Amino acid sequence: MSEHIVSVRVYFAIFLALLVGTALTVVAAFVDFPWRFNTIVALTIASIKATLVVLYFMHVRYSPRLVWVIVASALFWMGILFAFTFSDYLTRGWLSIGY
Amino acid sequence: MIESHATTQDVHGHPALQHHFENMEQQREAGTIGMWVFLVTELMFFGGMFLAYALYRSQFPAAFASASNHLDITLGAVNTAVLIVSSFTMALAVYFTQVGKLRPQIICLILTLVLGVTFLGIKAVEYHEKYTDRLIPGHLIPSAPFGPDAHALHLLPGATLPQVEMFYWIYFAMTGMHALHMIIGAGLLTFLIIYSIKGRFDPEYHGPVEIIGLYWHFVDIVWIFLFPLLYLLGRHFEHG
Amino acid sequence: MQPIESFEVPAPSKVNYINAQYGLKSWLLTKDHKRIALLYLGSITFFFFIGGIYALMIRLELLTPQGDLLQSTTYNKVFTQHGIIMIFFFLIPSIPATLGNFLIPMMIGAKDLAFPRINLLSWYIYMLGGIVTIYALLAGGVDTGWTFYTPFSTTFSNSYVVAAGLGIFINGFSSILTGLNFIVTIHTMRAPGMTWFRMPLFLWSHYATSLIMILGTPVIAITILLLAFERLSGVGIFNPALGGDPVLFQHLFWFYSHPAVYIMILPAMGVISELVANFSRKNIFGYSFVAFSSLAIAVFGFLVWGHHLFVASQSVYAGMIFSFLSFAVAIPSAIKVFNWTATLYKSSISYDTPMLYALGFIGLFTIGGMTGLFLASLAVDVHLSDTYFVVAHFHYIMVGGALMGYLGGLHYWWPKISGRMYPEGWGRFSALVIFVGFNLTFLPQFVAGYLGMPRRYHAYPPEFQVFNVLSTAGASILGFGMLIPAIYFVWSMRYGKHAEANPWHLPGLEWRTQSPPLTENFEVTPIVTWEAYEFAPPEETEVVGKFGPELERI
Amino acid sequence: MQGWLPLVPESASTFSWQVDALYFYLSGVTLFFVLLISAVLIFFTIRYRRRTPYEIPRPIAGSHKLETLWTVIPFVIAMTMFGWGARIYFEQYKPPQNAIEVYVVGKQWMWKLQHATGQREINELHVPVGRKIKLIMTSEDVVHDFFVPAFRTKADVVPGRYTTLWFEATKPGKYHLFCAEYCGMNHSGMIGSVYVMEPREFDNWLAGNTGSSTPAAAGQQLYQTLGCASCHGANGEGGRGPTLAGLFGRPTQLEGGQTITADEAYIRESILNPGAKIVAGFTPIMPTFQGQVTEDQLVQILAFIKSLPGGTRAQGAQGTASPGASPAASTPAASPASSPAGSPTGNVR
Repeated sequence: MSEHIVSVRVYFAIFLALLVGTALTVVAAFVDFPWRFNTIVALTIASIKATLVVLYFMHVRYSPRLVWVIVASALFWMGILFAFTFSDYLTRGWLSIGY
Repeated sequence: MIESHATTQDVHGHPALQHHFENMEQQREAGTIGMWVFLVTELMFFGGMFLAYALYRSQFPAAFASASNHLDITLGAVNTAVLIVSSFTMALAVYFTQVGKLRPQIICLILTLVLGVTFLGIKAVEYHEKYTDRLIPGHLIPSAPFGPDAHALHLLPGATLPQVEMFYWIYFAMTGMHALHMIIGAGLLTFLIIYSIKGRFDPEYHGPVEIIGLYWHFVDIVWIFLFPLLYLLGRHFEHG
Repeated sequence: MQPIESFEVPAPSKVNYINAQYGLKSWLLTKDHKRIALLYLGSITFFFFIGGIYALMIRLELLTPQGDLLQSTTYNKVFTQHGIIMIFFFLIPSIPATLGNFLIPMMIGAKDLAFPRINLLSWYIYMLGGIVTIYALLAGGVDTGWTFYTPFSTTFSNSYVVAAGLGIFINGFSSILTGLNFIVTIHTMRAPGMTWFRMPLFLWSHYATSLIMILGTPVIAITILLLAFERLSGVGIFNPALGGDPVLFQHLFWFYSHPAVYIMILPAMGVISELVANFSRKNIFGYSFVAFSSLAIAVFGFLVWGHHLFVASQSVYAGMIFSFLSFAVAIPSAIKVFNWTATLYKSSISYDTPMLYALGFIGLFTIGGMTGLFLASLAVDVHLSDTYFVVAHFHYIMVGGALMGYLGGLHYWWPKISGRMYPEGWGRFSALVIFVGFNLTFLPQFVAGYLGMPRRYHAYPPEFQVFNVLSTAGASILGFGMLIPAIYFVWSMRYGKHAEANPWHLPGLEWRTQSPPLTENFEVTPIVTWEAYEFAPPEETEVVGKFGPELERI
Repeated sequence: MQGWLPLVPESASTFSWQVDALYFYLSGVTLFFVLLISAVLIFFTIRYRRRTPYEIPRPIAGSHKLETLWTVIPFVIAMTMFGWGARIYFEQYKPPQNAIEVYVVGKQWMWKLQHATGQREINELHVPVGRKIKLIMTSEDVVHDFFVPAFRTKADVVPGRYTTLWFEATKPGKYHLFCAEYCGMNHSGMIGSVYVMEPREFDNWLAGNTGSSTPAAAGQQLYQTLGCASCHGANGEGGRGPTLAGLFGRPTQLEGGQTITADEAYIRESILNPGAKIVAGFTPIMPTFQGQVTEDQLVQILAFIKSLPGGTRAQGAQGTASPGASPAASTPAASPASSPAGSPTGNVR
């Protein structure tokens, strides 16, 4: 098994995309979106940027399945930490302690 | 891929092959997977702080927005760009090692290091601003305990100073941990540069460049999230 | 039938990993996983005896209801330090860092772990963490309980919380690096032919343990770090006076500390799988179920931490989710117990010391696991949480489970580790003493707990005295029982009978090399052509009863 | 009832027998499986002991049927335990209507309690038999836990927020009260007694202990001195701030569309962190009272707000409490006996 060598052109394209993403997120931050879309937009852009870095700069796209599994499990466990902790905080009001 | 190991001893014993590995391929693979597993650990390490951030942001939205708006968005954005460029040069360094071009490899590594140090320098400027504004939480700095000028902060309605202090506590915890990782990364890069100049790496043996690259990109990713979360999420209140 | 004696074992050479090099330096700078395992063995034993002394102090104090032997501040420090030392410096590294370190490369036919230098580094980190913690103990001690609940630990405690926390923080990295090393080793270093499903179950359970180590430990690390900074600087994420939330600390703490229980018990389960199979000369019944139950425990173990917060003002609905999942995590453990028991069916059981520990483990772990259901059960937990019932339950898991597994494994592999046999008669005797002493110590605590005796009480109402007297009596027997192996293991290193390469006549890879092994474990990299626990050739496999085609050989 | 060696503590609340029943079920299942496993282990160990040193038993691969069996059966049993436990738990933590309210403040290392009718107690709680009692609890310092084994219930007492606990005693007597969450040096000394009394006795006890003003009366005074009245109106009728009269227990529309029920936790939060949840149509101009009111005082303001008339739900506690207590409620004068409402460093031992 020999490793895949990513070409300079791909690296450069990703690099440009990251810079554009950064500019975009700064601009978007000053627009007053309704509801919580400011947060959603900012996090979506950040996630896309992070995905690009992971897939290309970190070569996951060309890596064996084990690496995919490792990355996926990392996200999964982060999800557990967040989801289960918030399952406490978000449901606290459901059963009012009062009346 | 993982299942297949060469059953015979490696025919061309590379000088960098460690005795307990069968061949260079196995050694490189072990290093890469090891770094990935380590990055999982790192992610969970930051995860605890991201969780605390999410929780308190949802509880004190006004205070977090006010405190966040007081951060210097220009410096933050410039720093984001600096890190992205450094990630790019790091990726190129890996590429040039893979194809065996020594000079560009060394140049890219040095560029990455310089950009990393630039990031830390800008961060230091920001920290100093917080210091002069007395925004460093608690009595972390005994001579300048937390005590900002409330008017200068432009507190949004509903925000209180203790909640602003909470934001800065999380801000310093997260960016501080990130900066610590940058410092470690800079140390690792220095090691890479020295070894590159000595000509230790070649297309067959470039594991260290690759795995330190992985680490560097990971630290970049953390910042990609920290920047909007800490600097941007309250900006639209200024207009709305 | 293939007699096991016919396995090809190289003629014993005079050189082995112990006498390959001499001098203190050769030990302190070694990269050999077996030597590092011995370094761990020594330091872990040291911490175990410190923790044991604290345990005896606790039991002596509780002999009378008045709290007359120790002052309350001293007592609080003693039980805190008992917990910290035993959990972070004994139980968590015990089996993985000694037996795991020693055996994982040998069992997969590798020369060493993937990262020998990191392995050595993790021992130094462990020692550094240990030294910092011991400094905290000597300087004045810690009195927060091993759980470090805020805001007591951040604001109100006047003890060496930061130093102890720092010790645990440092020690965490040792755990992370060990786990990382194991995972990479198992993935990349297996000998040709050693497929995943040919691996001994010891490896599966260590793989699962390592997953928990790398995923959970960083969270406790950052939590303790935040706690320490909070204490030093007077600000806080966990400080209610500043709008912080003490329950967030409990969430973060238990996100690691509940799975940490599985870090302690899973390796012991792996040892028991080895013992049950090898001392009954039988392949494990339902190998793949036992293997996957380890992974299931590792994953589900992360979903149940909230059962420590049923009365901590956690949302009732979150409590229900956590309770449900806590019941679910009991199932893989039950599967293991049933499969171990079924393995013994129509087997050939020897009564050697390791097997006695294994049988004891299965019984005690069943009690420990079943009483866990009481605590997963919401309404009963409301009554039982923070009582002695909890104390009894987790000691059944930690001592009755993890410690029994550790001792069983140590006896089993002692000939390989030291090249000497331990005295069998003394071994059986001490196993019996420990079993009796243990049950006498902790069985009465279940009753005291349901009667309402709260834990961490320095003085207690007199009606609980009878249970405490029984407990203390048991603890002294248990303490005595622990001294016997400590003495004869040391004795055997010099005077014990020389061990053959394969004294138990077993098929595992670690027995197919000399005792003690060479530095590189095997003279040539082995090629594995057999299944795990293959005592008899595959064509001899019996098909039990009338299980149809769904029955498959694994 | 107490035999030679008791296996269960005294039963003195409506929960006791429910929890005990589940406990016995769990114990039965545990005993069954422990005995089963042990018996099989011992039988196999003797029956299949090694008879000759070289014997090799025939391998058995395993059985999917058996695996399925011993996965499904324990799971089903576990689910019965879960369902049963969850049902009682929900009951235990769902506060009842029309309960007698008692305010509990934990501090290192004592319990301070105050009845809605004004009586203060330290480390003791007197309650009537056969009535639902609701404890509204908070802590001045660290996490404590209010635990009465005879009632089979407990709850953490957390600084910075309210937790509740309720029970209905069924048997007169004196029962242990423990702090069950480790709280520092004198944790094991943070104990006391719960006295369950016949209703008539309890009325007598109340009548003989009318020392302090009621929490509501003290709260009214605080309401004036802290300046709440300037925005919320002298009688909570509202003004620049939202109406408080009748607020308690009602759904409240918040800025941003969310609706919540105005319970103890919400009122507490609104005093200490006014910006967190803003009532629809108001601007967040209220300053925080964090650090300016003690836990005791918060409880009193809360009691006052609850007592304001006009709600859909009349203030259950006061309405149904003993008749002898109502005159005391009208005298706002603080009692000389107990320095009222705890100065923060008040009566530390």
